[in-house]
Amino acid sequence: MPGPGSKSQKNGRGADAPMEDLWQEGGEERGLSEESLVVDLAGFEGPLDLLLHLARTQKVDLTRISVLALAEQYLAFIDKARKIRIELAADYLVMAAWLAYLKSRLLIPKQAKDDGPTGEEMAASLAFRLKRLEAMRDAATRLVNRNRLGRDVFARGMPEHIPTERRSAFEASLYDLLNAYASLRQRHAITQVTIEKRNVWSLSDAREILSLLVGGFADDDWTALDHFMLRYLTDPAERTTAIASAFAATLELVREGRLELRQDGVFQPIYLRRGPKTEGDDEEGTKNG
Amino acid sequence: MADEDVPEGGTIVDPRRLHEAARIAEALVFASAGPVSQNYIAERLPRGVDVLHVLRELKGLYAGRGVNLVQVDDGWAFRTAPDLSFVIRTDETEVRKLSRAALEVLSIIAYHQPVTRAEIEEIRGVQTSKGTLDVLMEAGWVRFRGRRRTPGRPVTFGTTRDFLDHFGLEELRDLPGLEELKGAGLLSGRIPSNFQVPLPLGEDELAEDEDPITQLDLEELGLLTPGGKEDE
Amino acid sequence: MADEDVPEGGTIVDPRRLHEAARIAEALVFASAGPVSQNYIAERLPRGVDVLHVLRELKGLYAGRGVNLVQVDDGWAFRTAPDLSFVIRTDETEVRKLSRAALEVLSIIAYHQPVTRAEIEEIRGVQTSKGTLDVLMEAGWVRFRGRRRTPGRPVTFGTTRDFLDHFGLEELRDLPGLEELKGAGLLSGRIPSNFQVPLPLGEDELAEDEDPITQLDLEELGLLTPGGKEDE
Repeated sequence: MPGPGSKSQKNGRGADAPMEDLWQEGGEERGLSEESLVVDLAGFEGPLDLLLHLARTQKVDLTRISVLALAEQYLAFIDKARKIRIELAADYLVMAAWLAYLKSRLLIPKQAKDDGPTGEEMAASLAFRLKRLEAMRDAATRLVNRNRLGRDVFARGMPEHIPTERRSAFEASLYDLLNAYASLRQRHAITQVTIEKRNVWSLSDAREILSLLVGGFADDDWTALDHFMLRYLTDPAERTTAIASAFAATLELVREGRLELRQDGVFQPIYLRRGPKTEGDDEEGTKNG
Repeated sequence: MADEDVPEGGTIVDPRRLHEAARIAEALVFASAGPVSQNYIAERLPRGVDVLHVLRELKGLYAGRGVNLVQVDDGWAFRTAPDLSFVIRTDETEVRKLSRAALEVLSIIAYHQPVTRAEIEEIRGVQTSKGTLDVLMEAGWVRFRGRRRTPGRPVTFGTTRDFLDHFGLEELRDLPGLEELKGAGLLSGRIPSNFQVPLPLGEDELAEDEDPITQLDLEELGLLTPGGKEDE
Repeated sequence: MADEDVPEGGTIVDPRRLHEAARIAEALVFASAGPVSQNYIAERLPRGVDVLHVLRELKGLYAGRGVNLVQVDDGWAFRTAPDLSFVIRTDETEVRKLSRAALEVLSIIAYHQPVTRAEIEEIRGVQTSKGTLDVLMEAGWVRFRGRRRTPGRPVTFGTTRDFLDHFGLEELRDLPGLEELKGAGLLSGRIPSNFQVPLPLGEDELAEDEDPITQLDLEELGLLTPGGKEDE
């Protein structure tokens, strides 16, 4: 029931209320101002939306826009965006390519035996699409500004009875049904996902392997970490994980005095050699498998 | 007019203003989820209009109609005329919403038919209570289709013509497939690549490993409800 | 019920009986929050009463009042008069807010139905984000309608009676501007022949080929968005 203290007198929305007020992201800034061509695609919903916006700046009926001029504006916009390295979604680039082609068709006289559509036909189809999109937007505005149930007109607040002609005593919509099915299957699909087993070198694997190898080193013989990893690793997919784990393992072995490390500069190869404490004292840790 | 009680500032008697006040009172009472207090209405009427006068006029206006304006407790409400209760209170049972579990089972039957109960449970990952299938059978949306030619010869379930009618489908093939469920946002993109939505087998076709169900089967299985309630 | 003196197909004109029929219709519609279908009402009126006649009379009777009788598709409902919204609306009344994209998709579906997802995307020039259709279906305004009888049998979308009810439309023909849009060829998917773009260069050569550009051409031209490409 309408609660006391309603202060609704003022916000009666007329049929001419701007659509923006009624949108969720109402009043959102469009990415482009007419004067300064500020490049920002954030506010646009795809290339057609951008084109429509550009076409509106020509301020004429869409059936009479200069498609050539429009194509040029769009291409200029895209160029500018690329210059300042804005990442453009693929469909913006596809549209640019198409418009560049259209431009050439409009500028070059039609060849005698050319089967493809003429530039004029292509231009007409583009103008048509823009006009249609604009028409749908206008329709949406008119729709949303109608007297809406629950906002402008109200239903019986205290219904006494729900009439039904359905013979069945149960109610469910197709949406309910599909939603139930999709979420059920989804739930189970996700619980049943088996993550593909990745070949990962654990730290203890790496340590074990390194310890074995270190035993084989000649005294004072520096060996590049990369180099001896290569001997082991045939699968390139394994290399990253192996190197990462092996490096971590070397640090551990260095701390224990079993290994020495050397690197001549940043990004230079890392060399290993046997540390002072290697001989014989295998008693803890290194081999427990 | 004679027994009008006059509030401070005098009473409005202009018929147009009174009509407007009556419209407001009428709409307020109609849209409210409970009886509306006289004060609440009074606050919303044009200044100087006597609320009681307006409500009494309205009450008189609706007196002979199918809907009456009545005073309940401290407030005003519309009620259908008592003598018409026979039209309103019909024999219909109240329409109930299908439970989540029932919806799930129904959708599995729709998509995976012919399907056995064990298969339904496997897909859902939980046991299906007997009641759930009963509800769907009672609704007339699910039926026994046949029996699977596997050990135990389990009964298979399928949907009915009423099911298609209720959900506005012409045929089972009209159920949206994987791509369409995704496209409509019902399935998210985060599903494994081997995920499939089956194409249901038409109502009258029997699967290769399916035998038609017979009256005998039903009796043997004890699936006939007491009183021979089966429709076909 | 006992109107045996009424000839087959004849209608009752006795004012008392008509008044009784009106009361019943009134009570039936009044009692419900949602639209009540005309058939439902007809079945409950005395035999021989023309339901449409009764409802139209009622509609006229309520036209100037605070509560109006409105038609929604094949149903009838009482709704408060739109000009009184300011009195009834409270702080709690909140209608579902739609995103710009959702609203655009909704109007495309309303004006172009039955329409496939690929067609919606073709009109908007962008892929429909997941969840847009989902939101519209959840609101109960959009539904799966069926499948297009073309290769791939894509699912089509349409609007519901709730959509009409929510936006105060009696029927789809009442969609604002529908006739003009049709007349301008903007709803056909084909480019109307009068849609000529004057050439900036003043080219005189007229195209000999007068065929309108077809959907197929648009696809070849890459004018169709990638939406439809995945349809296996």
